[in-house]
Amino acid sequence: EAVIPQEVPELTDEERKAILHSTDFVEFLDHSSKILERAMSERYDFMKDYTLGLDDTTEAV
Amino acid sequence: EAVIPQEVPELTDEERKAILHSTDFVEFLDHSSKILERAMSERYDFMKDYTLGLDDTTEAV
Amino acid sequence: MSEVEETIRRLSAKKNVQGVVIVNQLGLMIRSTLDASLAKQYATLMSDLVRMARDSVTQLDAENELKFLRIRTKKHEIMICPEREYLMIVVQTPEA
Amino acid sequence: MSEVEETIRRLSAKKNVQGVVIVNQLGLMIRSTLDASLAKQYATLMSDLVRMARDSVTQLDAENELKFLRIRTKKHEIMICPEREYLMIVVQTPEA
Repeated sequence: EAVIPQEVPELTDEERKAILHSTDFVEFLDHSSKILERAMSERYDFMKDYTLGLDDTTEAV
Repeated sequence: EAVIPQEVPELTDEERKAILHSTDFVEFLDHSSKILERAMSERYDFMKDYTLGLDDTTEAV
Repeated sequence: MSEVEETIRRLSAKKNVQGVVIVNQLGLMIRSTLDASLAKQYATLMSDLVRMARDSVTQLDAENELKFLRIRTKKHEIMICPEREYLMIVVQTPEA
Repeated sequence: MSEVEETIRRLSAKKNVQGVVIVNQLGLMIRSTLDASLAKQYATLMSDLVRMARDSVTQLDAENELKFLRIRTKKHEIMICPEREYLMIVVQTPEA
Protein backbone atom coordinates (compact mmCIF):
# COMPACT_ATOMS: atom_id res chain seq x y z
CA GLU A 1 0.00 0.00 0.00
CA ALA A 2 1.22 3.44 -0.87
CA VAL A 3 2.00 5.81 1.97
CA ILE A 4 -0.60 8.54 2.24
CA PRO A 5 1.20 11.78 1.42
CA GLN A 6 1.04 14.67 3.87
CA GLU A 7 1.01 17.26 1.13
CA VAL A 8 -1.75 17.80 -1.37
CA PRO A 9 -1.26 15.02 -3.91
CA GLU A 10 -0.69 15.73 -7.57
CA LEU A 11 -2.06 13.90 -10.55
CA THR A 12 0.37 11.46 -12.13
CA ASP A 13 1.23 11.99 -15.79
CA GLU A 14 -0.86 8.95 -16.56
CA GLU A 15 -3.93 10.28 -14.74
CA ARG A 16 -3.49 13.64 -16.41
CA LYS A 17 -3.24 12.06 -19.84
CA ALA A 18 -6.35 9.99 -19.18
CA ILE A 19 -8.29 13.14 -18.24
CA LEU A 20 -7.05 15.13 -21.24
CA HIS A 21 -8.32 12.38 -23.54
CA SER A 22 -11.64 11.72 -21.84
CA THR A 23 -14.87 12.72 -23.59
CA ASP A 24 -16.00 14.39 -20.40
CA PHE A 25 -12.99 16.67 -20.32
CA VAL A 26 -13.10 17.51 -24.01
CA GLU A 27 -16.73 18.54 -23.64
CA PHE A 28 -15.90 20.59 -20.57
CA LEU A 29 -13.12 22.34 -22.44
CA ASP A 30 -15.31 23.07 -25.43
CA HIS A 31 -18.13 24.46 -23.30
CA SER A 32 -16.06 26.48 -20.84
CA SER A 33 -13.76 27.95 -23.48
CA LYS A 34 -16.79 29.26 -25.37
CA ILE A 35 -18.20 30.90 -22.26
CA LEU A 36 -14.81 32.37 -21.39
CA GLU A 37 -14.26 33.71 -24.88
CA ARG A 38 -17.60 35.43 -24.71
CA ALA A 39 -16.87 36.81 -21.28
CA MET A 40 -13.55 38.14 -22.52
CA SER A 41 -15.00 39.74 -25.60
CA GLU A 42 -17.36 41.80 -23.47
CA ARG A 43 -16.61 45.41 -23.00
CA TYR A 44 -15.80 44.77 -19.39
CA ASP A 45 -14.64 48.25 -18.59
CA PHE A 46 -17.03 49.35 -15.88
CA MET A 47 -14.14 49.59 -13.40
CA LYS A 48 -11.95 51.52 -15.78
CA ASP A 49 -12.05 54.89 -14.07
CA TYR A 50 -12.41 53.27 -10.68
CA THR A 51 -9.53 50.84 -10.61
CA LEU A 52 -7.65 53.44 -8.65
CA GLY A 53 -10.42 53.69 -6.13
CA LEU A 54 -10.97 55.48 -2.90
CA ASP A 55 -8.44 53.30 -1.09
CA ASP A 56 -5.66 54.60 -3.28
CA THR A 57 -6.42 58.23 -2.80
CA THR A 58 -6.16 58.04 0.95
CA GLU A 59 -2.73 58.59 2.45
CA ALA A 60 -0.26 55.79 1.95
CA VAL A 61 0.74 54.03 5.18
CA GLU B 1 -19.80 44.65 31.52
CA ALA B 2 -22.02 43.22 28.83
CA VAL B 3 -22.14 39.46 28.43
CA ILE B 4 -20.36 38.37 25.24
CA PRO B 5 -23.03 36.92 22.98
CA GLN B 6 -22.57 33.43 21.54
CA GLU B 7 -24.25 34.33 18.26
CA VAL B 8 -22.95 36.76 15.72
CA PRO B 9 -23.79 40.15 17.18
CA GLU B 10 -25.90 42.67 15.34
CA LEU B 11 -25.43 46.38 15.12
CA THR B 12 -27.63 48.39 17.43
CA ASP B 13 -29.93 50.95 15.87
CA GLU B 14 -27.66 53.62 17.25
CA GLU B 15 -24.54 52.13 15.70
CA ARG B 16 -26.36 51.71 12.42
CA LYS B 17 -27.53 55.30 12.44
CA ALA B 18 -24.02 56.52 13.20
CA ILE B 19 -22.66 54.58 10.21
CA LEU B 20 -25.38 55.77 7.85
CA HIS B 21 -24.51 59.35 8.70
CA SER B 22 -20.72 59.04 8.63
CA THR B 23 -18.76 60.71 5.84
CA ASP B 24 -16.90 57.47 5.31
CA PHE B 25 -20.09 55.55 4.62
CA VAL B 26 -21.63 58.21 2.40
CA GLU B 27 -18.48 58.22 0.29
CA PHE B 28 -18.50 54.42 0.13
CA LEU B 29 -22.11 54.46 -0.99
CA ASP B 30 -21.49 57.05 -3.63
CA HIS B 31 -18.48 55.23 -5.03
CA SER B 32 -19.83 51.68 -4.93
CA SER B 33 -23.24 52.59 -6.29
CA LYS B 34 -21.59 54.19 -9.32
CA ILE B 35 -19.50 51.09 -9.98
CA LEU B 36 -22.51 48.83 -9.53
CA GLU B 37 -24.67 50.93 -11.82
CA ARG B 38 -22.03 50.68 -14.49
CA ALA B 39 -21.66 46.95 -13.98
CA MET B 40 -25.42 46.53 -14.27
CA SER B 41 -25.69 48.61 -17.41
CA GLU B 42 -23.23 46.32 -19.17
CA ARG B 43 -24.54 43.91 -21.72
CA TYR B 44 -23.70 41.07 -19.40
CA ASP B 45 -25.21 38.34 -21.50
CA PHE B 46 -22.27 36.08 -22.24
CA MET B 47 -23.94 33.26 -20.32
CA LYS B 48 -27.27 33.73 -22.03
CA ASP B 49 -27.31 30.60 -24.16
CA TYR B 50 -25.31 28.72 -21.59
CA THR B 51 -27.27 29.24 -18.43
CA LEU B 52 -28.75 25.83 -19.01
CA GLY B 53 -25.33 24.32 -19.37
CA LEU B 54 -23.99 20.84 -19.77
CA ASP B 55 -25.03 19.85 -16.27
CA ASP B 56 -28.65 20.30 -17.16
CA THR B 57 -28.59 18.28 -20.32
CA THR B 58 -27.26 15.17 -18.63
CA GLU B 59 -29.76 12.78 -17.15
CA ALA B 60 -31.49 13.95 -14.01
CA VAL B 61 -30.62 11.90 -10.92
CA MET C 1 -35.39 61.33 2.07
CA SER C 2 -31.68 61.17 2.89
CA GLU C 3 -29.01 60.87 0.22
CA VAL C 4 -28.33 57.33 1.43
CA GLU C 5 -31.96 56.31 1.00
CA GLU C 6 -32.08 57.95 -2.40
CA THR C 7 -29.05 56.01 -3.64
CA ILE C 8 -30.44 52.71 -2.37
CA ARG C 9 -33.80 53.43 -3.93
CA ARG C 10 -32.19 54.30 -7.25
CA LEU C 11 -30.20 51.06 -7.29
CA SER C 12 -33.15 48.90 -6.27
CA ALA C 13 -35.29 50.46 -8.95
CA LYS C 14 -32.93 49.31 -11.70
CA LYS C 15 -34.22 46.69 -14.06
CA ASN C 16 -33.98 43.12 -12.79
CA VAL C 17 -32.64 44.10 -9.37
CA GLN C 18 -33.95 41.74 -6.72
CA GLY C 19 -32.33 43.40 -3.79
CA VAL C 20 -29.55 45.45 -2.27
CA VAL C 21 -27.73 44.50 0.93
CA ILE C 22 -25.15 46.69 2.62
CA VAL C 23 -22.99 45.22 5.38
CA ASN C 24 -19.77 46.00 7.13
CA GLN C 25 -16.76 43.75 6.66
CA LEU C 26 -17.80 41.54 9.55
CA GLY C 27 -21.06 40.83 7.76
CA LEU C 28 -23.13 42.93 10.14
CA MET C 29 -26.21 44.34 8.45
CA ILE C 30 -26.36 48.07 7.83
CA ARG C 31 -29.19 48.36 5.31
CA SER C 32 -31.12 45.98 3.08
CA THR C 33 -34.09 45.89 0.74
CA LEU C 34 -34.53 42.11 1.01
CA ASP C 35 -36.53 40.42 3.73
CA ALA C 36 -34.58 40.19 6.99
CA SER C 37 -33.71 36.50 7.06
CA LEU C 38 -32.59 36.29 3.42
CA ALA C 39 -30.64 39.52 3.81
CA LYS C 40 -28.87 38.10 6.84
CA GLN C 41 -27.94 34.96 4.90
CA TYR C 42 -26.48 37.06 2.11
CA ALA C 43 -24.67 39.21 4.64
CA THR C 44 -22.99 36.29 6.36
CA LEU C 45 -22.21 34.14 3.31
CA MET C 46 -21.03 36.97 1.08
CA SER C 47 -18.87 38.69 3.67
CA ASP C 48 -17.14 35.35 4.33
CA LEU C 49 -16.68 34.79 0.60
CA VAL C 50 -15.30 38.28 0.08
CA ARG C 51 -12.87 37.78 2.95
CA MET C 52 -11.61 34.59 1.31
CA ALA C 53 -11.40 36.22 -2.12
CA ARG C 54 -9.50 39.15 -0.65
CA ASP C 55 -7.05 36.82 1.11
CA SER C 56 -6.55 34.76 -2.05
CA VAL C 57 -5.82 37.84 -4.13
CA THR C 58 -3.22 39.16 -1.70
CA GLN C 59 -1.69 35.71 -1.29
CA LEU C 60 -1.12 35.58 -5.05
CA ASP C 61 0.35 39.09 -5.01
CA ALA C 62 0.77 41.11 -1.84
CA GLU C 63 0.47 44.35 -3.81
CA ASN C 64 -2.78 43.41 -5.45
CA GLU C 65 -6.24 44.11 -4.07
CA LEU C 66 -9.79 42.81 -4.55
CA LYS C 67 -12.02 45.38 -6.25
CA PHE C 68 -15.19 43.61 -7.32
CA LEU C 69 -16.75 40.16 -7.23
CA ARG C 70 -19.34 38.81 -9.65
CA ILE C 71 -21.02 35.52 -8.94
CA ARG C 72 -23.10 34.25 -11.80
CA THR C 73 -25.56 31.54 -10.86
CA LYS C 74 -28.22 29.62 -12.77
CA LYS C 75 -30.93 31.91 -11.38
CA HIS C 76 -29.27 35.26 -10.89
CA GLU C 77 -26.10 37.24 -10.55
CA ILE C 78 -24.66 38.50 -7.29
CA MET C 79 -22.42 41.55 -7.57
CA ILE C 80 -20.32 42.68 -4.66
CA CYS C 81 -18.41 45.92 -4.34
CA PRO C 82 -16.03 45.92 -1.37
CA GLU C 83 -14.73 49.32 -0.42
CA ARG C 84 -13.18 50.64 2.75
CA GLU C 85 -14.86 48.67 5.53
CA TYR C 86 -18.17 48.06 3.80
CA LEU C 87 -19.67 45.77 1.19
CA MET C 88 -22.49 46.59 -1.18
CA ILE C 89 -24.22 43.47 -2.49
CA VAL C 90 -26.66 43.63 -5.40
CA VAL C 91 -28.67 40.62 -6.58
CA GLN C 92 -29.80 40.85 -10.16
CA THR C 93 -31.79 38.49 -12.36
CA PRO C 94 -30.22 38.04 -15.79
CA GLU C 95 -32.15 39.25 -18.82
CA ALA C 96 -34.66 36.63 -19.91
CA MET D 1 -1.68 19.36 -32.07
CA SER D 2 -4.61 17.91 -30.16
CA GLU D 3 -7.96 19.66 -29.96
CA VAL D 4 -7.29 20.32 -26.28
CA GLU D 5 -3.98 22.02 -27.02
CA GLU D 6 -5.56 24.02 -29.78
CA THR D 7 -8.31 25.34 -27.51
CA ILE D 8 -5.83 26.29 -24.81
CA ARG D 9 -3.60 27.99 -27.34
CA ARG D 10 -6.54 29.94 -28.77
CA LEU D 11 -7.58 31.15 -25.32
CA SER D 12 -4.06 32.09 -24.27
CA ALA D 13 -3.54 34.01 -27.48
CA LYS D 14 -6.48 36.33 -26.70
CA LYS D 15 -5.64 39.92 -25.99
CA ASN D 16 -4.55 40.63 -22.43
CA VAL D 17 -4.64 37.00 -21.34
CA GLN D 18 -1.88 36.32 -18.84
CA GLY D 19 -2.57 32.67 -18.38
CA VAL D 20 -4.93 29.72 -18.39
CA VAL D 21 -5.09 27.14 -15.61
CA ILE D 22 -7.24 24.02 -15.73
CA VAL D 23 -7.75 22.00 -12.58
CA ASN D 24 -10.12 19.40 -11.25
CA GLN D 25 -12.48 20.26 -8.42
CA LEU D 26 -9.91 19.24 -5.82
CA GLY D 27 -7.54 21.83 -7.22
CA LEU D 28 -5.23 19.26 -8.81
CA MET D 29 -3.47 20.64 -11.86
CA ILE D 30 -4.45 19.30 -15.25
CA ARG D 31 -2.96 21.88 -17.60
CA SER D 32 -1.57 25.39 -17.28
CA THR D 33 0.18 28.05 -19.30
CA LEU D 34 1.55 29.85 -16.25
CA ASP D 35 4.78 28.93 -14.53
CA ALA D 36 4.38 25.91 -12.27
CA SER D 37 4.47 27.54 -8.85
CA LEU D 38 2.11 30.39 -9.71
CA ALA D 39 -0.23 27.96 -11.45
CA LYS D 40 -0.30 25.78 -8.35
CA GLN D 41 -1.16 28.77 -6.20
CA TYR D 42 -4.04 29.68 -8.49
CA ALA D 43 -5.17 26.05 -8.54
CA THR D 44 -5.33 25.74 -4.77
CA LEU D 45 -6.71 29.17 -3.94
CA MET D 46 -9.29 29.32 -6.71
CA SER D 47 -10.61 25.80 -6.25
CA ASP D 48 -11.11 26.56 -2.54
CA LEU D 49 -12.84 29.82 -3.40
CA VAL D 50 -15.08 28.14 -5.96
CA ARG D 51 -16.01 25.46 -3.44
CA MET D 52 -17.04 28.16 -0.98
CA ALA D 53 -18.95 30.13 -3.62
CA ARG D 54 -20.74 26.98 -4.72
CA ASP D 55 -21.69 26.15 -1.13
CA SER D 56 -22.90 29.71 -0.51
CA VAL D 57 -25.07 29.68 -3.60
CA THR D 58 -26.75 26.40 -2.70
CA GLN D 59 -27.15 27.47 0.92
CA LEU D 60 -29.10 30.50 -0.28
CA ASP D 61 -31.23 28.34 -2.60
CA ALA D 62 -30.82 24.57 -2.84
CA GLU D 63 -32.05 24.62 -6.42
CA ASN D 64 -29.57 27.22 -7.56
CA GLU D 65 -26.11 26.53 -8.94
CA LEU D 66 -22.83 28.40 -9.44
CA LYS D 67 -22.10 29.02 -13.10
CA PHE D 68 -19.28 31.54 -13.32
CA LEU D 69 -17.08 33.59 -11.04
CA ARG D 70 -15.40 36.86 -11.89
CA ILE D 71 -12.86 38.35 -9.55
CA ARG D 72 -11.84 41.83 -10.46
CA THR D 73 -8.64 43.01 -8.79
CA LYS D 74 -6.57 46.17 -8.99
CA LYS D 75 -4.13 44.50 -11.40
CA HIS D 76 -6.20 41.98 -13.32
CA GLU D 77 -9.35 39.97 -13.59
CA ILE D 78 -9.65 36.29 -12.75
CA MET D 79 -12.46 34.47 -14.52
CA ILE D 80 -13.46 30.98 -13.47
CA CYS D 81 -15.79 28.63 -15.27
CA PRO D 82 -16.75 25.61 -13.15
CA GLU D 83 -18.35 22.79 -15.09
CA ARG D 84 -18.76 19.11 -14.32
CA GLU D 85 -15.74 18.22 -12.19
CA TYR D 86 -13.32 20.74 -13.68
CA LEU D 87 -12.47 24.41 -13.42
CA MET D 88 -11.08 26.62 -16.13
CA ILE D 89 -9.32 29.69 -14.76
CA VAL D 90 -8.31 32.59 -17.01
CA VAL D 91 -6.29 35.55 -15.79
CA GLN D 92 -6.73 38.67 -17.86
CA THR D 93 -5.25 42.13 -17.59
CA PRO D 94 -7.90 44.83 -17.99
CA GLU D 95 -7.62 47.19 -20.94
CA ALA D 96 -5.20 49.98 -20.19
